[in-house]
Amino acid sequence: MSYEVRLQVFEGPLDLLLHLITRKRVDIYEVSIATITEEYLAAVASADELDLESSTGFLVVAASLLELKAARLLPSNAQDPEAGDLLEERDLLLARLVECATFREAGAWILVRMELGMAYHARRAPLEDQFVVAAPDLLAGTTVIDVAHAAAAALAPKPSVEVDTSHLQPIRASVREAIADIATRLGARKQMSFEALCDIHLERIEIVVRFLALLELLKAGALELGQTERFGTITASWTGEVGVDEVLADVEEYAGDREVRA
Amino acid sequence: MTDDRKVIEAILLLASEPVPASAIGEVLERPRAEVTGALQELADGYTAEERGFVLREVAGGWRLYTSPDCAPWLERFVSRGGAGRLTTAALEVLAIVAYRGPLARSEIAEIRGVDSDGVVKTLLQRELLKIGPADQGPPMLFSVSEEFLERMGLRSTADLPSLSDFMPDAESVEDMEAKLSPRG
Amino acid sequence: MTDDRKVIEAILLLASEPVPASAIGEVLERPRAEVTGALQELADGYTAEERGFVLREVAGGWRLYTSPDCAPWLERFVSRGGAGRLTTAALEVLAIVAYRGPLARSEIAEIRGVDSDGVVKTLLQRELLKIGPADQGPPMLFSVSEEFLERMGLRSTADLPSLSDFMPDAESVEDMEAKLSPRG
Repeated sequence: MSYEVRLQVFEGPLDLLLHLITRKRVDIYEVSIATITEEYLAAVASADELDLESSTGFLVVAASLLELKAARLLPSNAQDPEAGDLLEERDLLLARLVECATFREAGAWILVRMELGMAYHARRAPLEDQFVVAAPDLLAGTTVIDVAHAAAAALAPKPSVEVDTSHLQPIRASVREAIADIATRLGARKQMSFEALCDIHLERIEIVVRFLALLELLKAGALELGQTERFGTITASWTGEVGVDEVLADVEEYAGDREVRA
Repeated sequence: MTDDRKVIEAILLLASEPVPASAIGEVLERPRAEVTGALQELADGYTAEERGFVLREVAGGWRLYTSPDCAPWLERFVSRGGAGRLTTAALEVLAIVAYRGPLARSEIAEIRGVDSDGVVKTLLQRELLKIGPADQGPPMLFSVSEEFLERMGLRSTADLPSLSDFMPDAESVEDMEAKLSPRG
Repeated sequence: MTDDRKVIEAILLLASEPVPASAIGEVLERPRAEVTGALQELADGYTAEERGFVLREVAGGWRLYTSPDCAPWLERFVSRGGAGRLTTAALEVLAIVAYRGPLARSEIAEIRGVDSDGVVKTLLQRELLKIGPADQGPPMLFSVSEEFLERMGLRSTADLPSLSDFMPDAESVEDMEAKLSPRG
């Protein structure tokens, strides 16, 4: 459940979309693009790296999602040529998602198969002495250039596959934990500003998670939120009508809380 | 036929890479099909007799391997370095190239929806991908290597299970479709 | 005992040098005498079954050899390039030793990331590597032989082309490292 694992999941925009869409309870209609964006930004920010291609790719996916969402809000009209385009685009996107899911499964199978293969060891013994004379000239056709190429390939610095995350503080952001924490603090003080609830949490992802937790508590009726002006302070007031356990029982799983499937 | 079997066994012991049935056929002056039959018999025999070695057809040829049952005892005789676990991304690229290869870098990126150069490079270094087939112009194309096929225990990419085995089931595709669809 | 036989067979297949009975005994946690008995039984069995391989006790241990009856066919197989060719692995070891030698076995294995004893042995046997320079203690170090230098048209390893000209697109490696490293 470490954050690096999530980064693997979010590497590609198609992966990201697939991940979001295959999460059982997520419906494009219900998911807020802003939430997805926050999640994505949080993932990118925590990696301390910006991969331009995948970010641009994300914008494309986000734009398609917006378009699809917009289409769902409007009454469907088969006569509308633009709706036809949209359907085609949707089919295309769906096809790509299915393809992406298929290769991901195939990759998982390859892993299993390779690990089974590790139990087989091939014979690598050198040629028996008596046959050495019969063997063709080992160096036939080999030039000093071939040797140089082979040496360069073998001695070249090997880039590491894994993103080095040793410099990062491990971030353990769970919506469930945030709910429990908010409930404890709010239950005691009855009313607090969102800022106050976040004061000890500097990481961006944790602020996002706290906000999600507030929304969950609001949905459950455990608290009320007030905001007097746009961008003003958000105040949370504890209603005392719902217990934390009830809220937690209903909480949707968020990506950060989930084990990665593959 | 007994003699042929004997020579085939000797050849397999001597070889340091998978031996194609045709190469054995040339040495024995026997048709390839006959040799393949004898190889298959040998392989079945080793398994039936619970030998410490098995004969497998991989990467276009036949090769002797130690029986996987013995692996725990063999640890101190072998070190297979660089066997670090592959990332999900690397496995996905391997799958794409195994099924769709030879492919250019850009084609791999297109299927995955994300730039994959780093992953391709790592897989080349671990000799799981290779550049080729040889007689190509730009763009550079990538295929899975013989090393990959050997480790997977496959004769060739034609032996890969059908890709449809890995497709999400109809229900999840419908589900995905529903989530992408405008409301009726 | 069946299981022991199986593991012994696997060890013999894997070994690139004669294996002492005591070494097998350590793996199996059996007394040496018992292992020697099992080895003798195996050897007798191979002969009785007219296998293509024989098990012989030679200086220092037991080793699988091809059956002498098969020699004519094996020579043919080898001369057609069926075995004993310069494999990618062998070329790599040769290249590493040429540029970085003298090196110990363990250093070669470390650079390549895989156990390389079999390949080193082949190259020694073919006199492309030599043990030396002479005035050394353990560990044994390897250098390229005069035969190799002569074949490559070199007076000494100092005449090898500069490696920097051959580094695989150094630019893309740098590029990737930059992408992977944290900003600022």
